[in-house]
Amino acid sequence: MMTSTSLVYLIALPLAGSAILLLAGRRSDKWGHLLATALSASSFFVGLYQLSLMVGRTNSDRPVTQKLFEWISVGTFKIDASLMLDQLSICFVLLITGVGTLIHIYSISYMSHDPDRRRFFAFLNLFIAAMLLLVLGDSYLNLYVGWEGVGLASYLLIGFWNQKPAYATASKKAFVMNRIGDMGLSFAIMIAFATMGTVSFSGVKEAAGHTSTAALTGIGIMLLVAATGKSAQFPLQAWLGDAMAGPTPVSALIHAATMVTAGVYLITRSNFIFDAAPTAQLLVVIVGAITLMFGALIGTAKDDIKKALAASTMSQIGYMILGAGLGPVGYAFAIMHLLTHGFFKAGMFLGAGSVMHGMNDEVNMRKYGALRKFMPITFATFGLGYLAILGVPPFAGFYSKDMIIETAFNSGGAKGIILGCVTLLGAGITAFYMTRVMILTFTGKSRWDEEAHPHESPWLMWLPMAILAIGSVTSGYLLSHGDTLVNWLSPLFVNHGERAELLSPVVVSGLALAMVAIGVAIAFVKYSRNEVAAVAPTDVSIFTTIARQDLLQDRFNEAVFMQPGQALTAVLVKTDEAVIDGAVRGVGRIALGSGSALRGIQTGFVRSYAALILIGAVALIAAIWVVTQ
Amino acid sequence: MNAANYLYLSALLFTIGAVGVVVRRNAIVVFMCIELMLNAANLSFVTFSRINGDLNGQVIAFFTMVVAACEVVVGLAIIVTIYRSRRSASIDDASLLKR
Amino acid sequence: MIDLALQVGQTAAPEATLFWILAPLSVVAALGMLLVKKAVHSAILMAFVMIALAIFYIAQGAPFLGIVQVVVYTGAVMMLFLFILMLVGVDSSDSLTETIRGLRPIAIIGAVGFGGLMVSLLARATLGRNAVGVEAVNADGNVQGIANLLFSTYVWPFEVVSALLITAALGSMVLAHHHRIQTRPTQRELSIQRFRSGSLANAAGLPAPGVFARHNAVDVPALLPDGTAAAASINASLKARGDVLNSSAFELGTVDTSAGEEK
Amino acid sequence: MNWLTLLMVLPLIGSVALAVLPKENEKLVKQVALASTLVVMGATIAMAVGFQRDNIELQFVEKYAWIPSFGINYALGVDGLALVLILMSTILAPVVVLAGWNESQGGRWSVKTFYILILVLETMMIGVFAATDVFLFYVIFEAMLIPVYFLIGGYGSGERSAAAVKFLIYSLFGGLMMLASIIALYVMSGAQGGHTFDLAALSQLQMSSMTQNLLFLGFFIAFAIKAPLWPLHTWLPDAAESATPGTSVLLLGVLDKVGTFGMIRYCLTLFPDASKTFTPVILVLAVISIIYGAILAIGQRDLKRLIAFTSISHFGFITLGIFAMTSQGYSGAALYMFNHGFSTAALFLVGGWMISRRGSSTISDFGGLQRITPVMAWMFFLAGMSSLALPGMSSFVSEFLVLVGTFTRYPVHAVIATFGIVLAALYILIPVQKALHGPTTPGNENLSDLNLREKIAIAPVMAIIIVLGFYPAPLLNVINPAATHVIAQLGFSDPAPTSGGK
Amino acid sequence: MTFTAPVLNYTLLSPILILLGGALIGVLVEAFVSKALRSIVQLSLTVGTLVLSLAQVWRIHNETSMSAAMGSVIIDGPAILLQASILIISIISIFLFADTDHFTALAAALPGSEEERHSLETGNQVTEVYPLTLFAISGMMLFPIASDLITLFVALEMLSLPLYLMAGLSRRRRLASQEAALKYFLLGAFSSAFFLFGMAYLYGYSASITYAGIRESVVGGSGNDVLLLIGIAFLSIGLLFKVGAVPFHAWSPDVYQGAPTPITGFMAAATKVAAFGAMLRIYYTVFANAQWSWTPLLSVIAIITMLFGSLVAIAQRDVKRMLAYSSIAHAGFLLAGVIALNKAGLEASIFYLFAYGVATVGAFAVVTLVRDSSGEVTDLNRWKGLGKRSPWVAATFAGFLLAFAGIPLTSGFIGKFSIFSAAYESGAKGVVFAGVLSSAIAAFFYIRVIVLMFFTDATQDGTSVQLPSALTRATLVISIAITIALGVYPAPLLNVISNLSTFIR
Repeated sequence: MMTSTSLVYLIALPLAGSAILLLAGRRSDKWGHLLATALSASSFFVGLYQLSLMVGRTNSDRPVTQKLFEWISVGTFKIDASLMLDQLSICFVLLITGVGTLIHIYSISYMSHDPDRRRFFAFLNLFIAAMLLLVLGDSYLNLYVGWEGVGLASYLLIGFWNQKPAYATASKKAFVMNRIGDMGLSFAIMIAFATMGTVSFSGVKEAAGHTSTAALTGIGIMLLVAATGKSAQFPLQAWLGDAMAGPTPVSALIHAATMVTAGVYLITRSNFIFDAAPTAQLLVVIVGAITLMFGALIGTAKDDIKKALAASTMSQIGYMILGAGLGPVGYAFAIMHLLTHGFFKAGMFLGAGSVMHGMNDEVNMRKYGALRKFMPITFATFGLGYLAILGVPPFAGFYSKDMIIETAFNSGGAKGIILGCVTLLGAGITAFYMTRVMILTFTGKSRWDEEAHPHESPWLMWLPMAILAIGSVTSGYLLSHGDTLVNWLSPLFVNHGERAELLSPVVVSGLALAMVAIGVAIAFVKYSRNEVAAVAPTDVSIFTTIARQDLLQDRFNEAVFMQPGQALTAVLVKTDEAVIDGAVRGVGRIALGSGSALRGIQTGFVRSYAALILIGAVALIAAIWVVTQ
Repeated sequence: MNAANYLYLSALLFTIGAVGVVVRRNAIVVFMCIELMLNAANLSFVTFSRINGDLNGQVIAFFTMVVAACEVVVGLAIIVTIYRSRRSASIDDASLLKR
Repeated sequence: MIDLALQVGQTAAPEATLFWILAPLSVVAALGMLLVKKAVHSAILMAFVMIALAIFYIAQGAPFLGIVQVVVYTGAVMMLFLFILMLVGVDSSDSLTETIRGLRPIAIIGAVGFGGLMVSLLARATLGRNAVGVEAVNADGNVQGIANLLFSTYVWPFEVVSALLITAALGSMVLAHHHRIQTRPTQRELSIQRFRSGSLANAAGLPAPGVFARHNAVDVPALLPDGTAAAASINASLKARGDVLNSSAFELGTVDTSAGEEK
Repeated sequence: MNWLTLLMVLPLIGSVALAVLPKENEKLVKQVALASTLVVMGATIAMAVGFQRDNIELQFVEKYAWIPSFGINYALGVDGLALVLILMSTILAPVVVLAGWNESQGGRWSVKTFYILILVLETMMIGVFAATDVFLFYVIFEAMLIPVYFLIGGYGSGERSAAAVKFLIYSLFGGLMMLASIIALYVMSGAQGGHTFDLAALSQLQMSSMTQNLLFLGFFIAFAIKAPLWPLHTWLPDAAESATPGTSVLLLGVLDKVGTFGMIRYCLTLFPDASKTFTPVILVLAVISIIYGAILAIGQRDLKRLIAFTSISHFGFITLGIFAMTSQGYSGAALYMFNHGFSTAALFLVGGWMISRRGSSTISDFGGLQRITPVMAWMFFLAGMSSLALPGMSSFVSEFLVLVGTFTRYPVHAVIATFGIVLAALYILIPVQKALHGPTTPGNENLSDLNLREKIAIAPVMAIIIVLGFYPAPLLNVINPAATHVIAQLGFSDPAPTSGGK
Repeated sequence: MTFTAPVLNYTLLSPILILLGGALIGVLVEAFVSKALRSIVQLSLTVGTLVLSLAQVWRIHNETSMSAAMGSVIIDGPAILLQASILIISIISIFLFADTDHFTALAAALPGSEEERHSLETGNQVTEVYPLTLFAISGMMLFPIASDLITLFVALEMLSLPLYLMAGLSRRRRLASQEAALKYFLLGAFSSAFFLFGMAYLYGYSASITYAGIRESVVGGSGNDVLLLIGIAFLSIGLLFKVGAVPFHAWSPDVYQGAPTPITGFMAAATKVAAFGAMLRIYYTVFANAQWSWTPLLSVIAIITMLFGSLVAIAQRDVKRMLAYSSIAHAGFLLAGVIALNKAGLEASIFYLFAYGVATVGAFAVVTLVRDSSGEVTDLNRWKGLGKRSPWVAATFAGFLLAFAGIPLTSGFIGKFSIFSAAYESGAKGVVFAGVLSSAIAAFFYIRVIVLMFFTDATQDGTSVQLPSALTRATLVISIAITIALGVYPAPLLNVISNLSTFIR
């Protein structure tokens, strides 16, 4: 494999930015955001440079590595701090740095009134660095560092306004649930090391061939657990909605475009494991399918624009995971959807941010309405993103989502039919709730609060939105035209030859569009025809209630984990005090008590003492009497 | 009749003396009981001297008497002192120090 | 195996007779020491036991010890005991009720256990050699034999015992000797003090021992056993001169207890 | 050059110097104390430079007869593990002195006495790791209790004397168990070729497995009390709650390491067979400690107690790594000892500053510190991240090594232990949220941020935590040869990958 | 019958003879020297005598002899070591006697009487304690070197009688002091009756009253062992009484508490050396071959003693009583050395005796310093905050307590270690285990006192620490110095002990 000396700059530049901003403190308030943006951008350019180099090489020579230093080396457990850039990572590098830079730019304006803007940029840079490390690490352990690094950055950014207790709680929840996923990754690494003796991607790939299916299944399931945590997949999805507590650019970058897709990266990256572990792969698909529906259903009931988008994200990542679970044919489509999603969802989040910016940070869509006239650019960019997510041709989502639906149908047997139906249904629901968002936000009558003075955002904010909108429109076509992405990535995946074809692409597209149309129509009927209440009605069906409560995910967690956990903690704290320490104190008390009791022998009477001596003498001669028997 | 009977007698007297120390309250009587024990021991010495056919036992008995005399002097001095302080010769009264 | 009881000195009948008479008596006397209430009786019984032992010593070929036992132990040491008993109060008698809880059973168990076990053990004991008897070593005389040992082999402990005797003497001195810290006031000084003490009531001093009165002055009537003043105890001339003090202050029942102890 | 003796003598010289200083000039006293600890640190680093890291023999060996009639020598020497721990101790000492500049005030005795105790303790800390004579080790092991006892009881807060007594009684009990074993070893050595306390010689003793098991227990109980292992841990929260932060750092950071160090140095070396016999039990205890300590930490209301319970969890990891009998586990445990010293130091010191400013150690009394005292809040957060073993922090490397090393041989234990990392997130983030986040609560509005001295004190700790997180090689290179050596001596080799991969 | 003129080796006996001479001069001083001068004359005389005696012990330290006094005494290494220990302990405790405040001025005066008050006003105290002490010390010196039963018995009485007397001479709380004397005396006499009875059976068993003769019978006796065993049992009662082993310990707390503190210190330290010295000689030489019979019994007693002493000490509220129970526990530890029955055990016991003795004197010296207007304060609750008021005194006391607790770097640790290892070596593992366990229990109350002194705030009740006089200070300094020196570098003393400690027989 070729080596490179410049990979490190990808990470080092934003990391340095973060360090400088944090250490310099208030002194860098004036220029900190500019530096951070510049560094992020330069990282993007390094990425572009690497892409250009990579494109110039043949398929087999495209991956490059850079060994920085020996990180951990104990016995056979040798981990180098070393980076690897291949066709898959470069996609992510460009997405992260590209979208990241745009969001930096956006944030300059969006956060301009926040006294802690510098800190925000430091965290953003930290996130970029960590995320790059995640995708550049050449072993699972290096990935793990980035994996937890993005978790940290996410925690810091969700809790950026942690003076609000709810936000602080949200950040903690995100971190803890992510840690559960991280634990899965730890297990995967441990199993890999125990069975294969290595945790580098190349090593594991090589060893996967002669490793037992059981071990591979174990690794696969654990990787899936990790992915569910990071990518907010069922059953570790609950944190994502609350994560919207962070500033909107954060939601766009971390909780839409990049970090939450790390699970997809992980599964794709570990294709050699899942390919050899069908059970694990099946689980991936199931998780994807469940989450897809789960997110979509939540999305239908949310009035908070960011939470609706978050639910959508969850659902879309469900698509990706499902795609990745479909094996070699699905990986590229999953990645493709990931990239297109990165554009349109980031764009929509920024749009939402723009709306909020204009609406005094109001997030309740029921208090929007008729914003189309006041925020034309936002409406336009958001609308393009909307079309993309719906999968309306020729917008980006059409290419990527249809591919996944098609692959799902074609994965064979009952599985194929079920998955195909689920994905189709998901597309329909997606159309419904996204249309709902559009209608509630931009059309109809205004339902604003009195103080609201909606206005269009400054150019620093709409420019990134516009660029992302362009991406939402074009990226699908660019990536799928001539199977560009599929071919680009194909050297990484084992090719299983021709796929069986259940339904032709045209049929799938038709079905999908039909579903979308139905969804749009229902939404239109429901929200455009009728007056929308500014306050959420309470006399709604049980399903809506449940959906509003995120399908009871929090209640479930609370009842099953938190409350028993808190009870256990309380019991153990008492036990420690009463039983364990009590036992120790009891020993002390026994000693003291027996001491006091034995004191009783010391009556103070000479005659008692003499009696004691006499008894002692009797005991001695009694012993003699016994031994001389 | 054999010499061992003296040993039995000695053991009995010793026992009586020892028990006397436990049961009697008058310090002087208690002390006399101790003297009885010493006398019992002396009887054993003399008897063993006879059995062993040497005079060492008798010498010890003699020493015992001397030592006992000294002990009596000291002991009675202490008892008298206590009596003068407390106006009581009962050893049960001397139980300030305990536990 | 030669039983201790078997071989050690089958002695002549007279000694046996002596033993069987005196031994039970001495045991009874010893028990008596425990059971009599009066300390003096205990002392007498103790003396009896000692003399019985002295006789046994002599019977067993230790005449020197027997004599010493009588002269020194019984004669001197026991007399010392009796002296002290006198000092402490010869009438003092012990209640034999046990006041310390649980001690009586312990004493009984101790007595039975100790005595029983000792007797039983002695019955088991064997020496593995024959009794020799002291006739041989007493051939030159018992006193000479003992002296020989005492002044050669045991000269060191013998000398050291002297230190013990000095200790005893010194010790009893320490505990009993009163040094005069102030000189004892003379009769004259006492008289002067009495008369100058302010109240003439004290000038006459206290009545002599045995006199049933609370005051010694001639002008105060004596008290009769029923506590009333005895008119006959006052000199007629004093009575005539009317110098008689009112005795009501000294009568029983109206006694002012502080009067007699007035300085 | 007698490096180790020099290291031990230097603090003593410092303490003598302090003793002659006037009690009233507290500033001078502190400066001299700081200077002494800095000199010792410098000397230690100078010594460490000369350490040959591939040499598995003991280095800087010194040996003088001490009590010849018992075969007792004043024998010192270090291997990689001991060197690392001595390094940790001597680096922490100046940090503690500087960080706790004012914590000696308000004690029962003078400031001077405080620093004399600290310096005497430093001598013993070095000695306990450097001793290669079992008797010498024991002497220092026990004697160390005295200065700590007075430091807790004299300068702590709250129920300080009760806590000090509890600490001392627990430790003495353990020490006496060990003494019984040491006596048995000594006697056996006498029967097998002459009385000795030389560690190497004692490890050659022949003994029945029953004897070995009992003697092992004697040592192990002492060490399990020291490095509190469930269920012998209850003294630690009390002690940590009452002690000054600096004392707590030395107590948890250094003294408790003697327990885990002892398990390696003495339990494994002297009783290899018994170690194997008891491994299943110990591993279970270790895992319980990890989970139990973490859960209890979550349930604490007092910041210092919380930190103490996190340490119990961490010591569980260390013990797990030691008895996993793999090179990763062992090296991980050794590195963990070092890292835990610093992460606990960071937590205690920053926590201590928070507490002294607020005048309360109850977590719920704090609130919104991030807005008021950002630097202090960040330092606490970083310390917490180090405690929960975030990658990039030194503790991650060690914790992961322990888990990986354990997994290869005892997968079930490792899996349960790994749940500890989730609990760790909770026990750190809960106090972070309560104390640092949220609105600023009454009583916290006027807290001052870290001053320059405090920043200087905490900076090296943070630097070590982060640098070693990314580049632990300097330490691992020193530890690894010792690890391989010990594991090999016990007749273990790392389990081969089950699928025969690379 | 021929009379062999006795030959005494006066050189070897000289340490004792010097003491006896000094005591006699002391008696004469009482008679002829004016009251004002007596105190200082007696003190210098006593110290001089002791030092001279110690010098004499040093001069003969390489000698061994079985015939120094017609076979009545044995001079050998252990004898020298024990005698030297007794003398050193005596010297440092004598310094304590000199402070005027310990002994009554007039023992014969009734407590609370006018006479007593007058006598106290003179500021004198009974100076007879000096010759009495010298007599006691000579008894103690003789006790461990005696080699026949007569000498043993005489020595026992010689060391006991003066102690009985001195226990009653306290200046304050005289009723308690006299009670202590009475109890000590009655129980002491009671136990010596047992001792004597045991001697009778040993004589009956072996037809000899010399150690050598008895030993010969033990090795190759012809009869059965009943008489021997009874003899050993009763003799042991006498010895165990002196060392304060359970159940023959009951006197010691009361006597320790009631006696004047300097006497308590002297008694606790020196008597233990003497009694254990004798015990070691008897068990190591005379009864060594009947080991099977007495080791189990002694082990049980040792275990009970350790545990009892430690447990009861926890519940004590009076410092002197606490030290008394602690000394009971230590008697148990020392019994482990007797049980060991090997050279290591002998060495360890001698070391322990010396170390413990010195620390004990030191500890009681501190007790003499803590006072209020009516004398010593022994109630532990009133020792609160002592560390604040007089840190040095408190620290010294803490040092002694740590030595008692067997904390390393104090003499107590080396002692405990050596004695337990010797016992373990001989297979007495149960005793060692009980020892370790009771050490743990014991640590509890030693530490409690340290807590009281250092970590508890003082109550305002007039308790204060008297500034130590030069002599008391000397006692304190010497004893703490020895305690720590023996903890840090015991090698020289251990070497000396090792070279010397072989019993000749």
